[in-house]
Amino acid sequence: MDMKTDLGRGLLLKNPVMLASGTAAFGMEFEDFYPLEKLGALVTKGVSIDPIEGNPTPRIVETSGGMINSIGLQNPGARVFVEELLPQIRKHDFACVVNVFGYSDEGYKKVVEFLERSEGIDGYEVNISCPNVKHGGIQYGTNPEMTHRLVRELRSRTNRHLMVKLSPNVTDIMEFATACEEAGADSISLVNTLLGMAVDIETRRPKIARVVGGYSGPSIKPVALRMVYQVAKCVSIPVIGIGGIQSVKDALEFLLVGATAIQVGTANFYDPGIGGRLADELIQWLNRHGIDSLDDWIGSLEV
Amino acid sequence: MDMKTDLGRGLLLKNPVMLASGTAAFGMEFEDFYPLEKLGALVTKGVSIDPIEGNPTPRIVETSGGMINSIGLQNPGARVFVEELLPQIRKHDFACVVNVFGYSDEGYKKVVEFLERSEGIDGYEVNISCPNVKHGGIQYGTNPEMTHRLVRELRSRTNRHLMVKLSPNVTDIMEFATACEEAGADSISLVNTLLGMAVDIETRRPKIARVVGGYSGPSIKPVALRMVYQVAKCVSIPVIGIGGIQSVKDALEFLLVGATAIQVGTANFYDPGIGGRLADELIQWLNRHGIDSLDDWIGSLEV
Amino acid sequence: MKQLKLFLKDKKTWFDTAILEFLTEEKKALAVKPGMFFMLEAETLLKKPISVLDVDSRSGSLKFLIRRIGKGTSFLYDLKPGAELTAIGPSGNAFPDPEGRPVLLAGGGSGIPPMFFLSRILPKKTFHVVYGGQGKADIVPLFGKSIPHRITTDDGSLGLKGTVVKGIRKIMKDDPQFCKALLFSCGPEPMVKALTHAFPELNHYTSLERYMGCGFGVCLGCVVKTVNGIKRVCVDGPVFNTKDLGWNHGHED
Amino acid sequence: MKQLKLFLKDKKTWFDTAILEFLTEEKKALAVKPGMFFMLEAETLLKKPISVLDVDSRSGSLKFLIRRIGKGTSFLYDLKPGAELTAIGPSGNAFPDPEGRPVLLAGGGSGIPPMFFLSRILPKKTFHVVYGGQGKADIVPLFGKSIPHRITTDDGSLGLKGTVVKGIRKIMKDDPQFCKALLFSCGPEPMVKALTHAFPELNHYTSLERYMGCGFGVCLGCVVKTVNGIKRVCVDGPVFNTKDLGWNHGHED
Ligand SMILES: Cc1cc2nc3c(=O)[nH]c(=O)nc-3n(C[C@H](O)[C@H](O)[C@H](O)COP(=O)(O)OP(=O)(O)OC[C@H]3O[C@@H](n4cnc5c(N)ncnc54)[C@H](O)[C@@H]3O)c2cc1C
Ligand SMILES: Cc1cc2nc3c(=O)[nH]c(=O)nc-3n(C[C@H](O)[C@H](O)[C@H](O)COP(=O)(O)OP(=O)(O)OC[C@H]3O[C@@H](n4cnc5c(N)ncnc54)[C@H](O)[C@@H]3O)c2cc1C
Ligand SMILES: Cc1cc2nc3c(=O)[nH]c(=O)nc-3n(C[C@H](O)[C@H](O)[C@H](O)COP(=O)(O)O)c2cc1C
Ligand SMILES: Cc1cc2nc3c(=O)[nH]c(=O)nc-3n(C[C@H](O)[C@H](O)[C@H](O)COP(=O)(O)O)c2cc1C
Ligand code: FES
Ligand code: FES
Repeated sequence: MDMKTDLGRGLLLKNPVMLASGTAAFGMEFEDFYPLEKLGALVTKGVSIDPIEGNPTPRIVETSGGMINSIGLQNPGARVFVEELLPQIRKHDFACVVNVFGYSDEGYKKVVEFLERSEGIDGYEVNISCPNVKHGGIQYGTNPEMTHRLVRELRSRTNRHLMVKLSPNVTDIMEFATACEEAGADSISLVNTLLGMAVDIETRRPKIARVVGGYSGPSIKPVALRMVYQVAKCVSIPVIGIGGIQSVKDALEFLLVGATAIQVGTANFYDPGIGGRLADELIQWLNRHGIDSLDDWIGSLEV
Repeated sequence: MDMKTDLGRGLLLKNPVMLASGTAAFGMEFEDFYPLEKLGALVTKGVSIDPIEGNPTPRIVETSGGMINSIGLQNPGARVFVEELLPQIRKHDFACVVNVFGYSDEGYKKVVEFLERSEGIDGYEVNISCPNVKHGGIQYGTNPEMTHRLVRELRSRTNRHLMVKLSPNVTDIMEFATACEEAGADSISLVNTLLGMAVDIETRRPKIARVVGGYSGPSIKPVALRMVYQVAKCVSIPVIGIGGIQSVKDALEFLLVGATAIQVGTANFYDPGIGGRLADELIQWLNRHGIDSLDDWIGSLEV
Repeated sequence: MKQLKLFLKDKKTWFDTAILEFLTEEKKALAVKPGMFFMLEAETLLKKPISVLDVDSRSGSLKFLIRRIGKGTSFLYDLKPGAELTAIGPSGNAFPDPEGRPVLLAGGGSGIPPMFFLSRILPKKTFHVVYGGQGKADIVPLFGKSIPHRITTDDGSLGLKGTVVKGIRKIMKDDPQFCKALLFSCGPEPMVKALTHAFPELNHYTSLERYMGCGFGVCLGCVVKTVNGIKRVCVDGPVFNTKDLGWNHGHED
Repeated sequence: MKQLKLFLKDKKTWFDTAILEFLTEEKKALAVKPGMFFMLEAETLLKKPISVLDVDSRSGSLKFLIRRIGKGTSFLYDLKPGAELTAIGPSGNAFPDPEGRPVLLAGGGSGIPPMFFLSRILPKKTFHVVYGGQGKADIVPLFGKSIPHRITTDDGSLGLKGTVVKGIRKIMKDDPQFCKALLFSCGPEPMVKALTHAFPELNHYTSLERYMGCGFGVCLGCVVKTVNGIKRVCVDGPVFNTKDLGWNHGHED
């Protein structure tokens, strides 16, 4: 069974299973659960040029069928990433996509320029959609012109694969996808978290310190699937499906509506073995259904 | 316990529990489950000037923690509503809010003008947010200028309570709320359904005939709660909270973040007694917690 | 229509099918007729429509036949005696009373419950059951020898090899009173359509299946086009005369 | 760290608290130390962090004490012997080895498990337990007579009336070796802060609680500010020396 999937500009994955940014840290913790080589790719926790402390706790709360987080992009900064974490990641044979983040065009450019100097990075995922940062960040993902400008700037700075991660908190996701494609993105990943909120009626207080946070998990799958379907129809670059994937069935659904690869997010927390298992189960399922290659499955929805 | 809640312009509810449009038909079916008098208000299924047949089946599918529907605004039209259904509704003592819908400004104006000639309607809920109609409909709820224009037009045609129901499928919900307030709406209800999709990997087909539909139920509550919170902070007219309410706890959460009343939607399907029960349980809960009136609870979140 | 509690008294299984016997004291629930159904709690968000297989109002017993095909029906299949369920019902119209006329009862797979229920109350000798399935495992041994019935299986592993259409032809041949019988059917749509096609001359009532949101008429999820306009399968049906159905008039559904 | 199956062998309850004894053959799980915890499946989406109460590596038994306060802990409380659970662990560092020095073990409510575990392995006479709760129902009869322990309750319904602080003062008075003991604590944050405040001179390790997303270090949901930067409670803790914690240095958490 040919499970290889080509995201373009040299990012050829051995299979379509990726771990989503912020739900797998820098990968190492999963070694206890399966050989990391099973993965198509790991997307790192978001990396910014300078370290970020993140938001106060509580940062996480479970809701019906999902969770809300407000981590606030805590990360050790690009230097520590390159010096201490990247060498660890590079011991393993899978594609390493670095999720990057800045508070301004300047911030994004800086982190990409800095990372360009290091070997062993297979591509960038540009997070223009994180809802958890107070000053800046969010407006990129909700403004198509800013998105276009930023992607063009980054495109001119790297020959590595450039994936742009979209926010679902917009009226028209296709507008953003088109802006990214036109500005030179190699692929589009979606969705990031929905903006959500939870409150405690006993204490009369919000359940997370920053009041509003990012909603993820099985509950967001219908919305994510719809957006991936819409985007896959309207752009010609590869689309990576994210949102509530917790089983091989879920992964197959995203691939069916047109995703070239998928990312597992929240499910890593409650089922840390899922990444390795999905890689196997996809092959088994396609085999059992007489489908010869992953490519035959991708986008084969009949409407 | 004073459970009365004032939505403005004469729409004074005996309690804050309403049944949401499209999830309670015209109310009669619930008589078997509880005395309809227990309700604060009923919002009817969307009524248009002419009858609408609606979409092909399957129109409904369950997903994790929610459901997707694509009914397509099936309704018998304003004439049949006024002649056959309204008299039935008026046998009961609760506020009757008529959900109205048109494919264009003209359509909305016509249905309101037609309904203005009948007694026994306590207010209108203007559905500018239904995702299930192919030609038109959706662009109102995702375009603040069109929303403003439509609401102004309707405002000049009625002295009855004018509630506008917002779509959650937008980048900035507050922009729409403000447009409605400025155009003369008396209250704002939100949210309508999220756009979602479900597919069947065995048949490789969408699970609902129209491919994309409206996602509702417990899973959308965090998104709805966030939007109600945002809107209640930014407008000074009453806000009605809708989205995934299935228990007294859920209802209290919406009221806590600033809703003046709430609507129960999908839960009516699997727990038809909920409307009557909530009215009782709200009183009991507030009593048990030493809260003297509903007003003391509404918007009392500490952030 | 009621929201009521059911208590599982007994369960029997046959391959992927379970027969559940519940107890209830709710009078309205026990006044149920063949073709009616309940919405049963099934650990899913929405309740699941399941036809009544049999009722005994004296002992307060309600029986259902469940074929496990997904999440909800698997939950019901796995229930253990002692379990308590919430249900909504009884919903739906019922098959009309044949008033003594001969009637053919054609049930396919999990469409057999209303036919079994009818066979328990119709006068002997006025009816004949045809029970079809793909193979032996689909045919639950429901009918005793005293009930005139024919089994058909696609693979011939039990009864006549073929579909219910073949079964009916056979019955008609053996007993000509059934050549002009009423036809009552319940089963997969292709089966029902095949019956309409094969016996256009018969007065044919069928119980339709639709994905249901509520089961009591408010969601409009379960509609079907008929010559009398759009109808809700849950409350205007599930039993329709096939001559009224849209599919006989060029509609998709 | 492993994803493993646990089999419920036995359960005992005491008011709102249950003691669950599971069986496992997983070596890594049985090598657990006091202060470590497992993430237990609890019918919720996210697994729930629960400290180990006791372990017997020969019989393959792992014990937990569960206080039901919400959805997940109620599910665990209601489990019946024979149930099978998925767990992730063992997670976390452990309390340091006192190496024979005297140590005070202060546990409040559902914070008692690491203290009980310690009392099972520390040399006799080197430690004294203080077990605090609001009332009698919070105090599970865990400790036999041979284990030196003091019970305190806010309402005086069992043991000393007062908090664990009072209990410790009493122990210090009775046995001066504890005046310079190590202090190990686990319980509600107000209790731990009161201890830090009352005994600033003691070398005090505490096990922190945070809402946890993963329990193995990847989500960054469970962080705490320390003098050495931001740490994850699940893998860098849960045991911290209180002098390193942000709250001693003006931070919110
Ligand atoms: C009036 C009525 C009476 C019924 N009586 C019985 C009965 O007596 N015994 C019995 O076993 N079943 C009966 N059914 C069918 C039963 O309701 C469905 O099998 C059940 O709802 C499936 O739920 P699930 O959660 O197990 O499957 P899901 O997980 O929801 O679905 C599994 C698969 O079945 C398909 N499916 C689900 N529901 C339907 C449907 N209504 N029609 C066609 N395909 C569907 C889905 O698309 C999916 O492919 C009846 C249905 C109706 C409408
Ligand atoms: C390292 C560690 C070890 C633990 N060991 C044990 C143990 O041995 N025995 C035991 O009974 N419990 C223990 N707990 C606490 C236990 O994990 C929580 O009680 C449990 O997660 C609550 O889940 P729930 O679904 O029952 O409650 P929920 O329904 O999630 O919440 C109920 C209420 O409790 C609050 N709450 C939930 N989790 C926490 C938390 N972690 N901190 C503070 N408030 C919270 C919620 O905000 C809510 O108000 C431990 C926690 C940690 C972090
Ligand atoms: C705790 C947490 C932290 C996250 N951090 C990041 C991040 O740093 N950068 C990013 O692009 N997305 C981040 N995400 C979003 C996920 O990568 C993913 O897009 C989202 O959770 C939806 O997928 P899921 O439903 O499978 O979790 C985070 C998600 C969670 C739950
Ligand atoms: C089957 C169905 C039909 C609906 N029809 C309408 C409608 O006609 N007009 C309208 O404004 N909203 C309609 N809605 C939206 C609901 O009123 C409500 O806004 C939405 O379902 C979210 O609430 P819930 O999560 O409690 O269901 C419909 C929802 C469902 C599930
Ligand atoms: S199932 Fe809701 S109207 Fe029929
Ligand atoms: S709980 Fe996820 S990092 Fe600690």
